[in-house]
Amino acid sequence: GSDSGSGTGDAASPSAGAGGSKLMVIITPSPDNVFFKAEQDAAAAQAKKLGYETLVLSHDDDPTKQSQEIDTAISRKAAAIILDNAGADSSVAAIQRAKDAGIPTFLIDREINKTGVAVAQIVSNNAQGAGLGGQEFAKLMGGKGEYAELTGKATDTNAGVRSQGYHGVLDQYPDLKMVAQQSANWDQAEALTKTQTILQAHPNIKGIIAGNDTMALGAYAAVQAAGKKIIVVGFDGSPDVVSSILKDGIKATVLQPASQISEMAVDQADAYIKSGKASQPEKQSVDCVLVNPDNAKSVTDFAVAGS
Amino acid sequence: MTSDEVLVARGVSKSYGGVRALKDVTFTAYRGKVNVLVGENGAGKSTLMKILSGSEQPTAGEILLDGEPVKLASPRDAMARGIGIIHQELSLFPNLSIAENIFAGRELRRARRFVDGGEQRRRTREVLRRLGQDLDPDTLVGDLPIGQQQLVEIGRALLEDVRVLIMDEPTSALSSHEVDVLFDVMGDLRAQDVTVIYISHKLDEFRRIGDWVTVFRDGGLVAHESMSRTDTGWIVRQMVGRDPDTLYTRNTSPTGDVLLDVRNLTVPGPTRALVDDVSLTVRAGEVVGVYGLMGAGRTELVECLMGLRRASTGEVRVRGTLEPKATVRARLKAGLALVPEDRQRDGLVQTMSVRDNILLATIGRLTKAGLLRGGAEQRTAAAKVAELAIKMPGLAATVTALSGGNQQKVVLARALLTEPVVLLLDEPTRGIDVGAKGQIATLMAELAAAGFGVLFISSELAEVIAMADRVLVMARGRVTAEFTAANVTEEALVTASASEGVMA
Amino acid sequence: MTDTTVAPPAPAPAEAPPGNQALAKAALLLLRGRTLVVLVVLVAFFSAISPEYLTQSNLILMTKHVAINAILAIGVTFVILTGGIDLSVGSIAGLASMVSGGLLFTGLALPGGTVFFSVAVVILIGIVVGALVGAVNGLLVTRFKVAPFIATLGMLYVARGVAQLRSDGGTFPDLAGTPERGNQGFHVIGVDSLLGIPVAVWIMAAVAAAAIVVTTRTPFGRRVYAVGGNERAAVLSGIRVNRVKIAVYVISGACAALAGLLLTSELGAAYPDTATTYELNAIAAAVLGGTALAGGRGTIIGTVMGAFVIGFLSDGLVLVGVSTFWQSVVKGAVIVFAVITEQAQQRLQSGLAKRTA
Amino acid sequence: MTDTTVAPPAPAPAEAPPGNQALAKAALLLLRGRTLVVLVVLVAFFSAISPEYLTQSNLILMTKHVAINAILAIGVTFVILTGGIDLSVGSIAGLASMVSGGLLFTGLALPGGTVFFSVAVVILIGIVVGALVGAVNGLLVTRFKVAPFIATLGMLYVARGVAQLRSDGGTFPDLAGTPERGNQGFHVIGVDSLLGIPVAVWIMAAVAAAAIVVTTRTPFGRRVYAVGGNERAAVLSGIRVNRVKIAVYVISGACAALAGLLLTSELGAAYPDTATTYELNAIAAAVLGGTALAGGRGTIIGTVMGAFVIGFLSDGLVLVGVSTFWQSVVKGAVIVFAVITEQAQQRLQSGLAKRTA
Ligand SMILES: Nc1ncnc2c1ncn2[C@@H]1O[C@H](COP(=O)(O)OP(=O)(O)OP(=O)(O)O)[C@@H](O)[C@H]1O
Ligand SMILES: Nc1ncnc2c1ncn2[C@@H]1O[C@H](COP(=O)(O)OP(=O)(O)OP(=O)(O)O)[C@@H](O)[C@H]1O
Ligand SMILES: [Mg+2]
Ligand SMILES: [Mg+2]
Repeated sequence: GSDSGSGTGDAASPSAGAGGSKLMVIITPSPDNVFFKAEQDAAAAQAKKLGYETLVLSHDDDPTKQSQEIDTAISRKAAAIILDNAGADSSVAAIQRAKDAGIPTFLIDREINKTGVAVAQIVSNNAQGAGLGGQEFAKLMGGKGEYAELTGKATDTNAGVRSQGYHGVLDQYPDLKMVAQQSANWDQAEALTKTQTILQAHPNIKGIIAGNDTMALGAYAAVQAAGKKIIVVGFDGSPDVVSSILKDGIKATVLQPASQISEMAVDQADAYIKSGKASQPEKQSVDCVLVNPDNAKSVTDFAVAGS
Repeated sequence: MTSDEVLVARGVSKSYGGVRALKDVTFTAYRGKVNVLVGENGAGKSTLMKILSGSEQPTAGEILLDGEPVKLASPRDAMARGIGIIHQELSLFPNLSIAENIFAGRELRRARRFVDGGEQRRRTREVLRRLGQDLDPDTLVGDLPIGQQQLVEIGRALLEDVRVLIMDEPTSALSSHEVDVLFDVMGDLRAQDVTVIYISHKLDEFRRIGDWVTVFRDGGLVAHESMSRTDTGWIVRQMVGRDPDTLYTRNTSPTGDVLLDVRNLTVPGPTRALVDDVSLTVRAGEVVGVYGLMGAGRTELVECLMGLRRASTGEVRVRGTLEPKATVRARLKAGLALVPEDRQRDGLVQTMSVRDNILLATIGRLTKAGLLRGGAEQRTAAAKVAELAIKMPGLAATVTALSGGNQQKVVLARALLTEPVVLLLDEPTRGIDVGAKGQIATLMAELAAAGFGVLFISSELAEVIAMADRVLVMARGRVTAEFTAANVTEEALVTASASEGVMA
Repeated sequence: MTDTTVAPPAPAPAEAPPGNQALAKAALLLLRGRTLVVLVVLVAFFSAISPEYLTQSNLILMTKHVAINAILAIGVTFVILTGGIDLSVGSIAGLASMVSGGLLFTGLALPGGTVFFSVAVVILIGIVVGALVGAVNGLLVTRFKVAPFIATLGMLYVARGVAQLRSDGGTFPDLAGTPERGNQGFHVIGVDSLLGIPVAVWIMAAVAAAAIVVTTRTPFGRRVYAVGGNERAAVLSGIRVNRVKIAVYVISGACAALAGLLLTSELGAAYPDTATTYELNAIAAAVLGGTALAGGRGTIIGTVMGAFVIGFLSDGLVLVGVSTFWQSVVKGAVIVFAVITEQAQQRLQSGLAKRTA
Repeated sequence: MTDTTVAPPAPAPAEAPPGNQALAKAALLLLRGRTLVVLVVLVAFFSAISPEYLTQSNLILMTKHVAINAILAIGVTFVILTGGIDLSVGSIAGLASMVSGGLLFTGLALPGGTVFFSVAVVILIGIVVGALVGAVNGLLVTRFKVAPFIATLGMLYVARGVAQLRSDGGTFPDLAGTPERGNQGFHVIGVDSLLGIPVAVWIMAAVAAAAIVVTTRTPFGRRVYAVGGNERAAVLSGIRVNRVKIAVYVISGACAALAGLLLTSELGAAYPDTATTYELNAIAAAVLGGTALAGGRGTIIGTVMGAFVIGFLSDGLVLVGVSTFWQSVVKGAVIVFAVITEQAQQRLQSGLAKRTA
C-alpha cells in the first residue's frame, strides 16, 4: 500500500486508525447553508470537548473534492472522520478507502447506499420527518386544493426521500392536487424565480411544499411579492424559517436535530476509538420534530428545548 | 506557346469588393529567366502573384503551367506544383525559431512521425550561410530585425524544391551587401533552370538581374519587353503613363516662420538607435519630404514626434514652444497630427462609419451638456468630406467600404480636424492609385498654401522629387543628406539613402 | 418592444444603395433583427403550449426576471465592446449583496459602537464596492497588462471568497430594517411596483436608457467603440485608452453590484452564493444580442434583447414544466445557433456590399 | 520533478550572449522558472506549517489529485496554443463519465437484448465520445466560424444537459461490474496503484509525455504553434489550419473524457455533475504555466507545473485546515499574481534582449 510510514501495522484492522492520533476530521457541505454550519459547529465543539484536535472541511457537494479531502484525512492519519457526504453512491469508494486505511467514518445527515463501510450512519429520519411535514401541510390545506412542490438537487438522495415522504401522505388526499413540481437545486434565488413562474401558470395554488428551508424561504419571498396568502412548508428547522413561523410567514418546517446528530456521531467515534468496536448498530435514525407556531418559540439552533 | 513559357496567367481579373485590382491581365514567365515585374504601388503586382501562388483566386481568367490549365486552390496546391513565393508582407511566425519557420508546414521527418530537428537546423544553417548570414537556427524570428526576417523568408523559399520562385519585393529591408548576395543566389537558381518572378521598385537593382521586364499600371499590363531593349526612362514612362513631372502639383507658396523645430532626437532600439540624433525644421508653407529605404527609421521619427514612442534625448518645439510632454494628447494639443503609414493597422477603426472615423479625434468638442450633437457631427463631417472630395456611399457607411485612397483621405480628414499646424504624413500615397496620388499631392500643396507645415515620408523617388520643397534623406536612423527642390536628383537620393555616413 | 428595437449588431450600414436585390435585403433585415425574431418565435411557441405564457402578469414577471441578467449583461457589454471580458460579475454581485446585506442586518461596527446607514446609503455603498472591484480589474488589465480573462477569473474567486468571509458563510436573513435604525425600505427596489410595473424593471429600463445614451450619444461611448475597434487608431486619435478601459470595468462592476442588490432585495436575504455563475448568462446575453467578443461591435439594445431571449426561454421552459436537464441543452443550443446566424448575416451582408458597391 | 522541468514559457532562446548582466540573467532565470519557484515556495510554506505535507504518502496523494486537472489542462493547452479556448472540458468529462458509467451499470439496450462491454471497450467509447464532442467544437469554430468562447460555452451547457439526461439526473452507483458480464476492473485506472504509484499518476505521466513529444517533436505540434503564432502565415505556408484546429479540439475533448473517466473510477460512481466548473481550473493551470491566451506560446511542462501549483495549493490549504472561503481568495490571488510575474518576465526579457543583442 502507499500508506507506508503510518507505523500502525495492519491497515484493515478496525482499531488501527487510532494510532494515538487525536485528530477528528469533520467534512460537510458548504457552511454557507446554516444547517451545515450548525452541524459543523456542533461536531467541532463536541470533539474539542472530548479532547480532540479538529480539521473542519467542506466539500461543496462535489464528490471529487470530498474524495480528495478524505485522502487528506488519511494522510493526516485521522482518528475518525465525521462526514455529511456528497452523494449516496459517489461517496462509497472514498469511505471504503478510509476504512482500508484503518480510519472509521461516521456519517451524519445523509446515508450512503451501502452498509458495512461506515461505522455508523446517523441520520435524521427523513422519511418520518417528511411524513410529519406532509401531514401538517395536508392539515393546513384543509385536505384539498392545488399545490406545488420544490424539490432539491436531483443527484441528492435526501431530495428523493423527502419528496417520497411528502407524497406518501399527500397522495392519499384525492382533493389535493400537485399542479407543478420543479427542482430548485436547494437554492434560494432559483426557488424564488421558479415559484414566481409557477404562480403564473397556476394562480390558484394554495400551498407550496419545499424540500428544504432555503427553498421555502425563496418560495415565501415570491409569495409575499405576489401579495398572496399561500401556505409554505419547509424542511430543516433553520433559524430563519423558525423566526418566519413566529411572524406568521412560513407555516411549518420539520426540524432535523442537526446538533444532536453531530454530537452523537462524535460521541460514538470517541467510544469506537477507545474501545475499538462500535457501540451502536450502523443505521441509526433520529426522529425529526415538526415545528409550527405552537412550538417555534422553544426552538434554538436546530434543537427543540425539552424534546 | 513555346516550351519556354512556364507559367502563364491568361485574361486574369480580380476584384476586391468594388476595387478592381487586376483587369484582364495576360502575363508570361519564361523558363530559367528572371522575369521582372514593375509598376507603381497598387498596380496589382502582388495581387497577381497571390493568384499565381494559390493564396487568392482570380475572379476571371485561367492559369497555365507548362501549357496545361491548372487550378491553384490553395498555397498548398501551388507548392505541390513547384511554385514558391516570398511574400511582400513577411509571413513568419514570431514565436518559432528560424529553423522552424523555414520548415513550417513541410517539416523534415525522422522515423516518419517525428520532426528531424537536427537535420532542419543543419540545412537552415546551410541556407543561411548561402545568404551570407551566420545566425543560430534556434533564434526566435520575433527577436530578429526586419532585414534578417526578410532573409529568413527568402531562405524558406530557397529550401523548397521549386521550379518557379516568386519574389515580391524581397529586398525592401536589405542592405546593399545583402542584395548582392541575394543576386548571386538568383544567378545560381537561373543556372539551375529555375524560373524567377521578381518584383521590385528599385530600378537600378532589377536592371542588373532581370531578363524580361513587365510593367503594370492601374491593374493592367501595359508593357512587356526583353530587359536589354529597355532603359530606365522607358520603364518610368510606362509605369507612370506620362512624364513624372506633370503628375504632381508642386507647392509654390512662400515659406514663413519655423513651425516645427526638432533637435538631436534619438529613439533607442533593440540593436541600434532607430532614430539617431536627428534635427530638422519645418516652416509654414513648406512641404518637406523624407526619403529613405524601408527600415531607415522614418516611421519611428514621426511616431516619436507624435508621442507614440519615447525619445531618449532631444527636444521638440512647435511654434517656438518647447513641448516636453511626449504623449499623443499633448502633441495633438501642441498642433501636430499624424497620418500613419499603415492605415488599416493604425489609422482606421474598421468597425466604425466614415463619419465616426472622421470625428474620432475631435469628438469631445461636439457636445452640448455632455451629449453629442448629431447635427453638428453630421455637418462637421460633411464639410470635411466635401473639402477633401472624399468619394463614398454616405457618411454612415462603414469605412471599409471605401477605396484605399478615400480611406486615406478619411484619416487625413481626422487629422485636419484637430487643427494642426504641422501635418506629419507617413507614406501618404502608399497603396493608393495614381489618380489619388495626384490628389494627395495637390492637397499637400494646398495645405502648405494655407499656412500649414507639411512633413511627408515617401519611398518613391519620383514622388519626393516632384512634391517636396526640401528633401531629407534618412539611412540607419540618421539624416544623411538634405536637398532643395532645385538641386535634388534621383542619383543623389539613392546614394544618400544607401549611405552610412552622416550629413556633414 | 416596438420595432425600433431591432438591434443592428453594427452601426447603421451605408445608405441603401440602389439595386433590385429586394429579396436578399429582406433576408438581411430578418437576420439583422434575428434576436427579435428568435424572441418572437419563442413567445409564439410557448404561448401556443401554455395559455398563461402570454398574459400581462406573466410578461411583467418574466421581464422582472430578465432585469437582473440584463443589468449584468449591460455592464459586461461595455467591457466586451472594448475587446475585454469580465468573468467576475457574478462574484461582484455576490460581494455587493453581502456588503449591503451586512450593513443592513448587523450594521458597521466602529470603535464607538455600531452604525446603521439609511437604505439609500447602503445601496450606494454596495454599488461603490462593485465599482471599486471593477477598478481593480481595470488596473490589472491596463497597468499590469494581465489578460482580461485571467484578471477577472482571479477576481471571480477572490470576490466570492471575500463575500463568503463577510459572514463566515452565513446568510443575512432579514433586511427589513427597523424604524429606530432608520434603515427600512430595502424591499422597495426588488419587491415593490410602481404603476403596476416592478421597480426592478424601471431600474433596468433606466440603466438601459442611460447605457444607450452613453454608448450612442457621448464622446466616451464613441471611444469605447474605437478602443475595441482598433486600439492603435484610438491611441493615435489621442484617446486615453487605459482610462477608457478602467472606466468600462468600473461600469461593469457597478452594474453587477446593482444587479446583486436587486436580487438581494427580492429575496429579502443576502447569502454569499448570490449570483454564482451568472457571468456566463450575462456574456451569453451580450453575444446573443450581437456584441462581438473581438470588440468594437454591439449595441445595448441588442444585449437587452439577448437577455430577454435567455430569460423568456428559461421561464417558458419552467412554465411548461420541462426538466432542468433539457433546459440546459436547449439554452446551449440556442446560444450557438444564434451566433451561427450572425455568421450567415455577415456573409450575406458582405456579399450584398460587393454587388452594390 | 527534476530541475530539467524548469519550464521556459517559449522555445529556448538564442545561445546566451556574452555580457556581464549576470544579475539580470539570474533574475530572468528565476522568472522563467517562476512556476517552479511558486511551487517550491508553496511546498516550503506548507511543510513548515504541517509536518504531514512533505511525507512521501502525501506527495503521492497530492500528485494523484493533480492528475485529473493536469490531464484536462494538457488538452486545453493544445487549444489555447492555437489561439482558441475550450470552456466545455468540464462538461465533456461529465458526459464521458455518464456514458461509460451507464455502459458499465446498465449496459447498452439493443433490440436483441442488453449488451455489456469489457472495461477496455467502455473506456475507449468514453474517450471517443469526448473526441467527437471536441470535433463538434472544432467544426463550429472552423466551418461555422463561431468564436471559440461561444462555441464551447454553448457546448458547456449542451454536454452537461445530455449527461444529466443520460440518467435523468441520477447516479450510476456501482461500476464494479460482474464476472458474467465480463466488465470488471474499472477501478484499476482510478483506484489501483502500480509500483507504489497510483495508476492515475502513471496515466497523467503518459499523457504528458505523449503531449510533450507531440508538441515538441512532431510536425503537427509545430503547426499548432504556427497557427497560434500567425494564422495567416500558416495558411500561406500550406498548413491546413482548419484541420489543425479541429484536431486540437478533438485532443482536448479526448483528454477531458479521460479525466472524467479517472474521476469516475476513483469515485466508483458516475454522476452527471462530475467535473462541473473544472474548465476554469484547467485554463488557470495552463495560463499559470506560461501559456499565452493569444496563442503560440506555452509548453506542456509549464501546464503540468501549473496544475501542480493549483493542486498542491488546494491540498495544502485543506491539510492545514484553511476555510473554503480563504481557499477561494488565495487561489484567485495566486492566479493573478503568477500572471503579473509573467509580465515582469517579458519586460525583463525584452530589456535584456535589447542590451545583449
Ligand atoms: N484584400 C484586399 N482587399 C481590398 N483591396 C485590395 C486587397 N488587396 C489588394 N487590394 C487592392 O488591389 C490593388 C492592387 O494591390 P496590390 O497589392 O496587388 O498592388 P502592388 O502592385 O503589389 O503594390 P505595391 O507596390 O504597393 O506592393 C490596390 O488598389 C489595393 O488597394
Ligand atoms: N519590431 C521590431 N523589432 C526589431 N526591429 C525593428 C522592429 N521594427 C522596426 N525595427 C527596425 O527598426 C528600424 C526602422 O524600421 P522602420 O521599418 O519603421 O523604418 P522606416 O524608415 O519607417 O521604414 P518604412 O519605409 O517601412 O516606413 C529598422 O532597422 C528595423 O529593422
Ligand atoms: Mg505589392
Ligand atoms: Mg515606415
